[in-house]
Amino acid sequence: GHFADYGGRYVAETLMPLILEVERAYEAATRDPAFQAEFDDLLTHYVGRPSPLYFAERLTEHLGGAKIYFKRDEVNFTGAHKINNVVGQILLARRMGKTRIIAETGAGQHGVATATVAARFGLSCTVFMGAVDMARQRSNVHRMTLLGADIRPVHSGNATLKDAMNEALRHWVAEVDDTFYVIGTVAGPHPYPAMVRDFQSVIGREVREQILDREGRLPDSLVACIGGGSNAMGLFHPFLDEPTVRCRAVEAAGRGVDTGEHAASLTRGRPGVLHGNKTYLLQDADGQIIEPYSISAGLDYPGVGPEHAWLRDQGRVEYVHATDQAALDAFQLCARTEGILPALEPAHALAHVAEWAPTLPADHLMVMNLCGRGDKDMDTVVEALGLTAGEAKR
Amino acid sequence: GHFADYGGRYVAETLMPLILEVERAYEAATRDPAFQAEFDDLLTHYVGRPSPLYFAERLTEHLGGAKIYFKRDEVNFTGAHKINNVVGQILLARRMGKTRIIAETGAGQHGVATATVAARFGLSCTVFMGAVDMARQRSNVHRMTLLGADIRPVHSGNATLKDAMNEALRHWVAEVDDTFYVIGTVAGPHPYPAMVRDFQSVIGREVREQILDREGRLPDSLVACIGGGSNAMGLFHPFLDEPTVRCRAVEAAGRGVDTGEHAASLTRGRPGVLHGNKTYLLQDADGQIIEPYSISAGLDYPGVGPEHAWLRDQGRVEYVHATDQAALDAFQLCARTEGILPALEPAHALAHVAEWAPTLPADHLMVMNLCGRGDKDMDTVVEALGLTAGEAKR
Amino acid sequence: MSARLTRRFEALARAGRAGLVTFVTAGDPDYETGLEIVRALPQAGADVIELGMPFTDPMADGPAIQEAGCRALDAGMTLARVLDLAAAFRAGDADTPVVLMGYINPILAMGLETFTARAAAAGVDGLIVVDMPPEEDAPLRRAASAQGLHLIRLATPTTDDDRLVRVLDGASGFLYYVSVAGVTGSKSAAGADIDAAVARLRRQTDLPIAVGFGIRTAEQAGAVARSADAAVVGSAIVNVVKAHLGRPDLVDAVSRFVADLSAGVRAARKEHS
Amino acid sequence: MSARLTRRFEALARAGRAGLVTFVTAGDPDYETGLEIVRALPQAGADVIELGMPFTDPMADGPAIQEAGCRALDAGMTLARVLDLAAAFRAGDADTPVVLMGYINPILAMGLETFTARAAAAGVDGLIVVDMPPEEDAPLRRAASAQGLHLIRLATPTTDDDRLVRVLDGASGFLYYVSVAGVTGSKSAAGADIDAAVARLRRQTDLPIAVGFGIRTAEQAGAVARSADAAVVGSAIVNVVKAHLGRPDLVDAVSRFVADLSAGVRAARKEHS
Repeated sequence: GHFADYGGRYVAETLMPLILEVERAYEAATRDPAFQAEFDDLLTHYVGRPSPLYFAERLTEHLGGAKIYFKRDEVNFTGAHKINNVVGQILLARRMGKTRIIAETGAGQHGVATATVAARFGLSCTVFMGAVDMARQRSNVHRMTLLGADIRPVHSGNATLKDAMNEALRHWVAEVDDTFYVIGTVAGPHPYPAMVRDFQSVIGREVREQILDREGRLPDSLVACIGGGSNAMGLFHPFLDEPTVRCRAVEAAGRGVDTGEHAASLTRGRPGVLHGNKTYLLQDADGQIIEPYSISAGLDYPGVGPEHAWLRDQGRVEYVHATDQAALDAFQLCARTEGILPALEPAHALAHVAEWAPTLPADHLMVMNLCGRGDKDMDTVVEALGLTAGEAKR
Repeated sequence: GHFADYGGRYVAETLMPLILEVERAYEAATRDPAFQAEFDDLLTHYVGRPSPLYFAERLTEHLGGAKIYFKRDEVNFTGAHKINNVVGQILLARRMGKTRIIAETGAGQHGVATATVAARFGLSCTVFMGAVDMARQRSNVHRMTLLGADIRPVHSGNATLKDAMNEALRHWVAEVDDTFYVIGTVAGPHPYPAMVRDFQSVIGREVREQILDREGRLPDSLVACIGGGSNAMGLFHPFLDEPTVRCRAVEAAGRGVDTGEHAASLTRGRPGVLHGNKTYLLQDADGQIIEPYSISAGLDYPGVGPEHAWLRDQGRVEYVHATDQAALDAFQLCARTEGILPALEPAHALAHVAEWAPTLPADHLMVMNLCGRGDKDMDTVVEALGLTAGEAKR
Repeated sequence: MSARLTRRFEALARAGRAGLVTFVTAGDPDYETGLEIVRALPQAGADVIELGMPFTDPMADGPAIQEAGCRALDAGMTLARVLDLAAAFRAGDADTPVVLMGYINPILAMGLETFTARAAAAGVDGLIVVDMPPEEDAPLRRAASAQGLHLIRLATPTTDDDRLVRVLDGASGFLYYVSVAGVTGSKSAAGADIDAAVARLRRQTDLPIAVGFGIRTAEQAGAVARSADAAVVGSAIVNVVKAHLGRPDLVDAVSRFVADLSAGVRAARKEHS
Repeated sequence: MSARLTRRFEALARAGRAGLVTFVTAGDPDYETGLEIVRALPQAGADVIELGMPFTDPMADGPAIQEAGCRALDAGMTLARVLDLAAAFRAGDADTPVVLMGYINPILAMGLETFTARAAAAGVDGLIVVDMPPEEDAPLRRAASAQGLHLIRLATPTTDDDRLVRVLDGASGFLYYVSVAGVTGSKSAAGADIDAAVARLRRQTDLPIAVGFGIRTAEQAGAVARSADAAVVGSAIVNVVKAHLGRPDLVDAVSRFVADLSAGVRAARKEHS
């Protein structure tokens, strides 16, 4: 492993040479100022970073406790934090001379980001997506199609994110020569968890600078949702050495962590190996992977990045959870108090904020990662709330 | 008029006192540094400004002429330039003690922006939208619904933007006491055209600063699409006194300006009075308004802001046009070269860039306002291109 | 200035009653039927005829008059045909004042001078252009005045005393008081509010005061007629047209309804005197 | 270390022919039928039996073996039942080597020591764990070794000479050469490429070399058998299972197909000698 016993490179031998090559190339890139400069330039002018740190004034008043800031990665180009990492990995793929990009996607945000940056550099792009997710995230399927990506529907398993990742790995094994696999979260074989964390850490670095500028001190707490865990890791990582900063990551409890229909791997899972890394997994007594469930396609994954597994065991990060219903309530709370429609993923983080913030004093500074916008989830939310569009509020 | 013979306040007497009150309040606000500070703060932390100025490297190479920059107002929160103006007007409404907000919307971007900022300040919000536009911009209807807006379908006329504006004005007449009408473009009775222009001029001011920083000189040309004309006015206005900066605004030619199915009011219209102002209108010999047509809901309007009418007559801005098909081609060009899915509105601007830029030298600096993202148009474009999502590029 | 309007209001004053101003959209549902309707109005009891000039985008009108305009436009009405219709009416009725009501754009398309000249020639007496507030109507006022046409100004509940000065400066014919903030055919004002509003207006002007918007019944018309110089009914009449579209009794139905309104207006001051 | 594998490859070498390694997923389509299939394999000509341990997420397998795993899991197979099946087979066949093939997670769930001890007790001879590259397999290797189980390493077309040193360091039983970059049941490698690959591997190891992936026919098996010590056939056999699901001749059909493959392997060097 690379995070105590967690992490590692549990992949087929066919992939090992390439995985090792990715690691060497990434290490060389991190030492190359030109790489960092190109990364920064694209984040600034293409992605639109820095994303704002926004004082959620009305939400803070409504909850009546901690002072709540949103880190607004939902205003990034393409609508989520995913693109930070994609820019980094595609620059690396170019350095390695790869001409084809593949990716898996759940909610479609990582797929859209990958199709976007691949188009930006004229690279061929194939995205694997569960057939069920394709149906529930149709607008993102359209976006990828129009960006020229080849979208491969995956029908195996539950036809969701886990299955898309299986299929992407299978495809990669057959196309090792010219293909780079852009993994969307802090999971997969080493060096992916570390690499994705590094690329996403721009979130936390910006927060650090912004909150010092606004408040003159570090935040007291950070809150983020966690499926694979890249947005949480990106926010937390630059603060992990600050003992006064509490970090909480919010898993998807689906219909409840005791119902069997959830995606809370750190809350209800056990360590195991899947998708190239050792980490907490939802699995049965026989080590078979349990299909996860969440209303949020982006959290609907039975594992979690290995560094989170390590941080859990250390107790450095607290892992909590929120149900579908709590996320929907938080979605509406955010819409009505701040005019922001969060993605269902960060709506889980907000559900925890709504629970935790009122118990804290007014001088407690809390930063929540509003890591994606809700546009992709409109159909799901409208249906879940039983609304009729345009007639709901008469 | 307020722009030579154009502009004016051609409204029913019931509205006149309120219109005059809006003007007085706006003039007072512009002199109040606290108002400007609050506006700037929201644009920075809520909207995410400044929007990037992005060198479209691959598009520039592809077209082989002028050096093309995109002003990226599509990465603004809510996905278009519309929110700049909405923030300003809603701050003004609050100053005036109004508690209800109404707005018209075509593509839904202005409606979403208004529903957003109204929710942010806890104001009641009613949005008038043509029934036809509601059908073709369903995702925006969902967004407004979830933001708590009351959406009123408008069935009169062609059931598009013009009709929504009629209905909003009719509603306003009946609710003058507590209601502020947030107009979405540089049209309507004075002071709206000037006020919206001022709020949107943040676009051009940023471009000026950004291009001086990047290139050390002013741009040679500016290009923007024009329906009502707020994004064009916002880009052009801070440069109008710079004689070396050419400005071109691109109208929607629909199926062609000679087919009768278009929305090119400056190209094919004549001066007249509609919606409170005198300007160029699409009208028949009897002065009846002709229903416009464009594939883009946001350009599907038979008039144009009165200041544009004045700039046209002066020759300071050149008004050109692009067809549906040219816009669709430009949409695809932008997707494939830059990975950016533009809204169909700025796709019209890009269609002209694709035509003009190749005729210019490499040292010509061109800035195009990429004023909205294409997410709202996915269904329209997929259908127009005859694509099947997820299977198109196999 | 055209004397018909003044004469008519003087005659009403002498008779000790208020007048009934009836609005119909010219050419609704078609030119011929529309002309028949208008021709029947004086006999039915209309004291002044308001003829709506159809426009595609009538932003001050509610659904009834919007639809009437659509019917007329669909049947081929234009501003020129409206003037034809007015002239045809005038050929058979020398006394009943005719006021055109509408929006400025079709007038601009014809040209202010051409329009006012042709309107005067057609025997029109006044103009109400709802999207021309005093701030904007100077060119039209000059053109109308040159042809002896009254340009009728509107006052509303939002027109305060200061503003009323401006509204009255240049007003002629009569003052049209829009009794509610809203579009045509919407809610109705309370009788007491109308009485108070009329009293306020009379303190500042000697022009006859016609009150409109939201008057749907003979009773409501009568209530207005207690204090105002005229009650204006539009949407309610247009609704009768709509209800009888395609039926042979259309013109009769309109006449009967107007007669009913007229009775209400004529009875108003008697009841209270 | 279990001697059965070594003895079997030595016997094949003495016989001057390559062996046939047959893969089936344990318990596909159910435990009883799966056991019958496996029991019939030696008689049909299988020299070594590879038993697939079903896993929900077999990322190195193509559709045929993915589906076989689903069938087995749906029929209630677990890792413990795979070991039961192996033991049941071993009770009737003391000589044919059995190698378990699968993924590490179910093994971790049982525990490395428990699993290897129970596998050894069941008469299993070796393990192939496809998601355990040499970099990660030390704990499993120690546990397997303690129980006398071979941990079989894999080499692929992407394993260059430098890396091969690492792959071979600790390899035992035989070396499994994955002849194509891809998942099981995908494209086939050209015979000449396989000959060259085997020659390259022999320069660095004395272990028997089994070649698999993409071998579907007796002819392809024969081509591999010219240079390799064994040909591994998996997806093609599993496809026969699938094609005969619910039919009484399922076991016979698998046997006939394996007999055909075996004939191809046995004929290989004769044709060329």
